[in-house]
Amino acid sequence: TLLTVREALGGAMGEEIARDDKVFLLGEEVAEYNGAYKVSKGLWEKYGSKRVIDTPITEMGFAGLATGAALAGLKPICEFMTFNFSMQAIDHIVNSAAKINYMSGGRSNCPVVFRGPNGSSASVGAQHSQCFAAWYGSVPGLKVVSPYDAEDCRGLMKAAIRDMNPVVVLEHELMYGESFDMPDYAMDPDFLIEIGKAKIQREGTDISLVAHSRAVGQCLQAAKILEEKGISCEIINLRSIRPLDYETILKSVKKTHRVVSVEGGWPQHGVGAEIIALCCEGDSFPYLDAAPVRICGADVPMPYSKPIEDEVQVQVQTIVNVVSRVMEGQKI
Amino acid sequence: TLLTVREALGGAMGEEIARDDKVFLLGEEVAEYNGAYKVSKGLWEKYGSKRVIDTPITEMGFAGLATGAALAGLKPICEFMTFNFSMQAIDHIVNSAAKINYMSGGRSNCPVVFRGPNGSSASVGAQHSQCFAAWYGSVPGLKVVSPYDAEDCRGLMKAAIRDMNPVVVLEHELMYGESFDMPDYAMDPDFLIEIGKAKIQREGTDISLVAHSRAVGQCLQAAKILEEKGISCEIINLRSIRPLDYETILKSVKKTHRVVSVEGGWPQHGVGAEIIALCCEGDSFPYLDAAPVRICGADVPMPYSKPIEDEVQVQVQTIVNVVSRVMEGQKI
Amino acid sequence: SETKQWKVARPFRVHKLDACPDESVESTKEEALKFYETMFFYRRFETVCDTLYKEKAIKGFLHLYDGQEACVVGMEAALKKTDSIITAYRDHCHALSRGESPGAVMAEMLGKQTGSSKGKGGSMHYYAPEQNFYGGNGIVGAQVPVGAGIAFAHKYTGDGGLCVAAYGDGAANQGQVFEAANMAHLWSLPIIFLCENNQYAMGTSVGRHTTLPDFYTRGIGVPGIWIDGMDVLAVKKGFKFAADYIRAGNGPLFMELNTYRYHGHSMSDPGISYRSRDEVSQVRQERDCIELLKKRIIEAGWANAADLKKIEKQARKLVDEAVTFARESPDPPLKEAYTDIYHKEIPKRIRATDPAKDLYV
Amino acid sequence: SETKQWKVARPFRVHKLDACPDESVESTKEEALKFYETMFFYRRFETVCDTLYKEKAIKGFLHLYDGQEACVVGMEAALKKTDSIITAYRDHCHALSRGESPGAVMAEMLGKQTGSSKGKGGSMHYYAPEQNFYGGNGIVGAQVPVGAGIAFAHKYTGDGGLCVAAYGDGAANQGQVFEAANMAHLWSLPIIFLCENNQYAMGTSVGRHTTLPDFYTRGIGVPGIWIDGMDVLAVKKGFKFAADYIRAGNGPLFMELNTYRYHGHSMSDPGISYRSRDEVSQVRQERDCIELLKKRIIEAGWANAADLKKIEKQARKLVDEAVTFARESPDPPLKEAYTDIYHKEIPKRIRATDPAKDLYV
Ligand SMILES: Cc1ncc(C[n+]2csc(CCOP(=O)(O)OP(=O)(O)O)c2C)c(N)n1
Ligand SMILES: Cc1ncc(C[n+]2csc(CCOP(=O)(O)OP(=O)(O)O)c2C)c(N)n1
Ligand SMILES: [Mg+2]
Ligand SMILES: [Mg+2]
Repeated sequence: TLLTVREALGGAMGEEIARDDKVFLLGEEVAEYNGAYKVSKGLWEKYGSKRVIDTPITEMGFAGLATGAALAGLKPICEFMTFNFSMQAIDHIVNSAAKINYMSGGRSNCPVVFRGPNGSSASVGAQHSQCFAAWYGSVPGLKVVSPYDAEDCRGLMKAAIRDMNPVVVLEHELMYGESFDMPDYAMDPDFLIEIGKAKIQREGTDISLVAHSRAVGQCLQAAKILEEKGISCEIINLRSIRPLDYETILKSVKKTHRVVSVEGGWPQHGVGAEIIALCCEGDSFPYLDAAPVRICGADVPMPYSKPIEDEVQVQVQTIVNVVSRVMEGQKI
Repeated sequence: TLLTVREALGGAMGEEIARDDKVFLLGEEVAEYNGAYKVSKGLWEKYGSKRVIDTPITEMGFAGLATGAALAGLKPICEFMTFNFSMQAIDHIVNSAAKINYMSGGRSNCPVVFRGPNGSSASVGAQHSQCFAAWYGSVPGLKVVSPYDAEDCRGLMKAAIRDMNPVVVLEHELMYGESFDMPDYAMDPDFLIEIGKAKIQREGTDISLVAHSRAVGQCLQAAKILEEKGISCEIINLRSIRPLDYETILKSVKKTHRVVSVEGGWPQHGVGAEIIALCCEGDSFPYLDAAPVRICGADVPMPYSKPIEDEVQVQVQTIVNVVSRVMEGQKI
Repeated sequence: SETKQWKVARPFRVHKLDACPDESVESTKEEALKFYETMFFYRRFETVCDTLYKEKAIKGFLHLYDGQEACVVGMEAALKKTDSIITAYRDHCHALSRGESPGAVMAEMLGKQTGSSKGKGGSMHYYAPEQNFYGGNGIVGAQVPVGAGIAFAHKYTGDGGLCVAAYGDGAANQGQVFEAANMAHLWSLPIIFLCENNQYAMGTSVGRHTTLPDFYTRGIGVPGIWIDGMDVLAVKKGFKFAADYIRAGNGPLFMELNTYRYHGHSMSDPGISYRSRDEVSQVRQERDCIELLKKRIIEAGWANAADLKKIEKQARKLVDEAVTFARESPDPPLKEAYTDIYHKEIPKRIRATDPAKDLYV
Repeated sequence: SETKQWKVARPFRVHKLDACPDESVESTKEEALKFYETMFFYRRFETVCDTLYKEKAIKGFLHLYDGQEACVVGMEAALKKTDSIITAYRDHCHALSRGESPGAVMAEMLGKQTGSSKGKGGSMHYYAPEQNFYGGNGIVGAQVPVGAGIAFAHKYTGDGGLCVAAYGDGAANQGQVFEAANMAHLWSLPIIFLCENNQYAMGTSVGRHTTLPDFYTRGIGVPGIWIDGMDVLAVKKGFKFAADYIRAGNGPLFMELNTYRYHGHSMSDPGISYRSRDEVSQVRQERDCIELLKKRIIEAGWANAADLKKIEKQARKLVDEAVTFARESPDPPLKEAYTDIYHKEIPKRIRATDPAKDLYV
C-alpha cells in the first residue's frame, strides 16, 4: 500500500479511536476543519464531536485539560497546530504530565499524547520553525518519538496512544505529503513500533549516520551519492529520542568506527550533542577512528527568505561534504 | 570585602538601578516582601515603587510585559521566583524576546534580563528543581549566564543589565547564603564580566573539569581531595552558557588531555553533552587521552526524601570517583 | 436526629444565577460534632507539622491550612466520594479528607517509604486517584485546567461526577484559569472553579494583585457564588447548591470561599510583615471556623465543654499516632530513586550522576 | 473645510463607562477622500499580495487584511504618531499605516534585502520601533502582554503616549490577555486592548470558540467600548473617545471592533468551508467599509465616480511601483543569514550546518 505520512498518522489515530473508547483527539481546527495540515481529515465526520474536538486557541488551557483527562483515565491525543505553540503549554507537559508518576510514587499516571508538526517548515520564519526534540527529550517521565516515514508514523503513533505515559510525537510538516510503500505487516491494526528502539534504516560499513525525522531521508539520499564515491553509510533512524537507543548506536559505531549525527534542530545541547557524548562515554570511544561530528541547523533563528533559509538548514550536500571529509581523515 | 552571593546580586541590581533610570526590577514579591529569597532586600525601600515592582502571579503576562517594555527602550530586570515558573513564560523569552532582533533584521532589540534561582534547591521536589541551562542555552538570540561565586554574580549581573540583548541569569538558591571575599576591583561600580568568557577557576595539568554554577564549588572541593592523590585538576568555570567559550575549553583540554563536565541538570542534551561534543568536533579530539565523561544530575525527576535526593544529585565524592577512574584509565 | 438552624454571618451572593441560597444554615448534632472533630483534627495536624518543621523533620516547602479548615470539611460533606478534587500545594487536609491515612500523609512529609507518595513527593504532592483526588500541584494555577480535564472525563464517561478545582486568590489571576473557564463553559463541563480567597498570595494582599476582587464573578460568562468560608455549614450548603446546579446539567460554576490563613504563606514566611498581628488575632477571635461551630454546638446543647475536650483529645491522639507511625517508618531505599519514572516500567538504562552507576535492566 | 454628519449603522456600546459616544459620525471632504484613498490602497495592496502568492513570489504564511481596512485607517487617524501599535501576523496594513514604505513592505514578502526586515521576517514580521510600531507577532496572543509592556514604558517615561495592542476574536481567549488586563488595570497603564472581531479564528466561528462573545466586556474590571469596525468614521470617533479617556489618566480600555475578513484565514484556507459564499458577499454588499465611505462621499457631493476612479488609479500605481521595487531588489547575500542574531554584535563563533563552515570573528 502506498501511504502518505499524513494518511499514516490520521489512519493510526482513527483506528485507535475506533479501538478504544477512551481515546479522543483534541486541538485547534482538528475537527470540522479537518486539521490545519489535514492530518485528522475525515476523523470528525467519522467519529463525531465527542471523539474529535475543536478547541479554542488556548494551548496552556487545553494541554492542561488533556493532562487532567488522562489523569482521570482517558487517553487524549492533544494536537498542537505546530510544536512552536507548545511553548505556551510546556509547563503542563513537563510539570503536570511528565513528573506526576514519579511525584506520586507511581499512584498517578498520565497516558496523554502530545503531537503535531515540529521543526522547520518552508518560509515560515523564526517563530514557526523550532525543533523541540532536544528539550522534550531531556525530560525524564516523558517519552519522545520523532518518526521518519509512513511506517514509523503508523507504528509509533499507535504505540504512543497505547502507552500509559505521556508521549510527545514530533511530526514533520514537510513530510506530510511524502508517500511510502507500506509493507503488509505494518498495516496490521495492532502494528506497534517499540518506543525506545532505533532502526537501522540502511546497513553500511564505513560510517554511522545517526538521524531522526526528515533528516533520515536526507541521509538516505546522501548515502546514495556517497556510495558512488565508494563510501558505505550505515544509517540509524532514531525513531525515539527518549528513551534513546544507546545500544543500537554504540553497536553501529563499534562496527563502523565513525559517527556523524544529522538533525534539523539547533546545535547547542542538541540531539547530536547527546549522540556524540554517548559515543564517547560508552564503550565505543576506543573504536573511534575519527572525531565524531554533528550536522545540524545553523545556530540562528530561522530566516524567511529562501536563499538564506537554505543556507542555515541541512542539505543533502552538507551531509555528503561532511561525511567525505570524515572519511578522508580531514580535520573537521 | 566579604559578600554573600545574595548581597552581590542585590547590590549589582541596586547600583544599576541607581545608575540608569531605565533600569527597573519587577517580579513576584520583589518589592515590599524583599524577594522570596531576599535577593532584592532593601531595593524597594531605597528606590521606590516605580523602580521595584511587585507583580501578580502571572509569569506569562509579566514576562511578556517586561519584553514589551524592553522593546520600547526600557531595561527591565524580570525576576522569576524560581526558573521553574519560567516555563509559563518561556514562549515570550524565546519567541518574543530572543528572536526579535533577527526577525526584524536588526531593527528591534530587546534589552531585558530574566533572572532567578535555577536548578535544585533542598527538599522541594520535582516541580521546583529543574535546571534550565541547557534549554535557554540552546536558543540563538539569548545570552545565558550561570554565575558561581559573588564575583561572578556581581560582574555578570551588571553585564547582563547593560547588555542590549535578552539575557538569562541563572542563579542558584543554595549559593545565596555563601560568602566570598571580594577583591577590590570587583567592587568597582563598573565592574563587568564579559558575557561569553569562561574563567579558569583553578589551574591544573592532568584533567579539565568544566562546570557551571554551584558545581564549580564542588569541583574545587573535589580538586583538593584529588590533589592529595596526586591528581592536578584544572577547573573551568563556564560563567556563560551562551555564548559558550569554546576557546578556553579547547585550550585547556589540549593542555590536560582529559575532560570531565560537571553540572546539576539532567544528562540528555545537557550542557555536558555540548562540552563533550565541542571537544570532539574541535581540534582537541586528537589530544584526548581518555574518553570524555559527564557528571550530572541523574536522569530522574527530583525526589523529595533526603537520602534519595542525595542519590540523584552530584556530590563532591562523585567527582572524586569519576576523575580518579578517568586518570587511572579505567573503563567508564 | 434533630436539626437546628442558624443565620450565616456573611450572606451568600450570586452572579448570573437566578436563585441564591438564603441566609439560614442548618445541621444535626451528629453532623456538627463530626465537623467539629474533623476541623479540630486538621488544625492539630497542621500545628504538629509546624512543630516537626521547626525540628527539621519536615523539610523544603510547607504550606499550612489552619484557618481554612471549614472549606475542605464543608466541601467534602456536600460532595460524593465519586466526585473529584484537585488543589494546589496547600493540600494536606484535602488528602486527609479524601481518605488518605494520617500516618501516610505524615510519613510523606517526613520523606518515608510509607508516605502517600513513597516520600518522593513531599508536602505539595499528594495523589489518590483511586479516591478521586488528583493533587497536589506546586505550580500556581496549573491545577485549574487539569481540573477541567478531570471534569471533562466525568462528562465523557457519563459517570455523573463533578470536579472541584481549588486555587487561591493569587492564582485567580493566572491566564489558564480563564482559558479553562472558557472551555468548561463551551463544553458544559461539570466543574466548580473554587477560589479559596484567604486574602493573601504570599506577601501580597488581594488589593495589590487583583483589580476585580470579586472572584466569583470572574468566570467570563460562567455564573458564580460567594460563600462565607469560615462557616462550615455555609460552605456545605453552598456546595450542595452548586453540586445540584451542576448535576442538573447547567455546566460550570465559579465559587469564592472567603476565608483566612493563620500561618504565614509557608514556613519561611513569619506572616506578619505584610499584615498586622492584630488582623490575624481579630479573625481568630471573631470568625474562626472552629470557634463558630463550637458556639453553635454549645448553644444547641449538643455538647458541653467537657464533651468537646474529649473529642479534641481523641483528635490529638490520632495525630500523635500518625507522627509515631511516620517517625518509625523507614527511609525509602536508594533504589527507589530510580523507580516510578514511567508507569510500571523501567527504562533499559537510567543515567546516574556517575556513569559507572548507570542502571541497566 | 466643511464638515458633514451621518449616522453610524451600528451604534456604539459601552461597558462600565459613564459616557457613550452618540450615533453621529462626521468628516470633511479632505479627510474622507484621504480615508478613501488609503483604504483603497490597502485593499489593492492585499489583492496584489494574493496574486504574488499564487505565482509563488510570496511564500509561507500570508494573512490578508482586506475587509478590515477601516480598523487600521480609523485608528491611525485618531492616534498620534507618538502612540504605539502592536498587532499579530495580519500586519501589512499596520506597517504601511505606521509609515513603512510600500516597497519595503512588499520586498519583505518577496524575501528581498530591501525588505523592512531585510527579508528575514516575512509577512508576519514587520517592526518599525522608530515609528512606534512593534510588530508583527506570529504567536497568537503574545503581542498583548508585550503591548502592555510598551504602554508601561509610555507611562514610565511619562511621554504621554499610549499603546494599542490588537488581537483577534480567537486570540481573545488566550489567558495572557487577562493577565495583561489585570496588570494594566492595577498599574493604570495607557493601553487599548483592541479586539478586531472578524468573526472567525481560522475555521472557527466566534460562537464555537468563545462563550462570552462581547469582547469589549471581558476586561475583568476594565471598561470597554464596542464600535462598528466597518465604518471608518465610527472607528475614528471611537478611538478618539478612547484616547481621550486614556490620556485623562483613566487607565486601560477594552475595545471591540466588529469587522469581517474577506479572504480565508491565510492563503492555504479557501475560507468557504466554515462559512458560505453568500455570507461573504452579503457583507461585501451591505457593510463593506470602502463602499460605505464611497456612498457618503458621493452623497456629500465631495467627489463623483470619475474623481474616485482617479484616486483608485493612483493607488494602483503605488502598489505597482512597490511590486516593481520588490521584484527588482536583490536577495539578501548569504552572509546575512548570520547577522542580527544579537544587537549590533557578532558572536565569536557561529555554528553553521557544516562545522567546516562555522563563522569566526
Ligand atoms: C507559576 C508559579 N509562580 C509562582 C509560584 C510561587 N508561589 C507559590 S504559592 C504562591 C502564592 C499563591 O497565593 P494564592 O494563590 O493566593 O494561594 P494561597 O497560598 O494563599 O493558598 C506563589 C507566588 C509558584 N509556585 N508557581
Ligand atoms: C499560540 C498559537 N496557537 C495557534 C496558532 C495558529 N494560528 C495562527 S492564527 C490563528 C487564528 C487566530 O484567529 P484570530 O485571533 O481571530 O485572528 P484573525 O486571524 O482572525 O485575525 C491560529 C489558530 C498560533 N499562531 N499561535
Ligand atoms: Mg491566597
Ligand atoms: Mg478572527
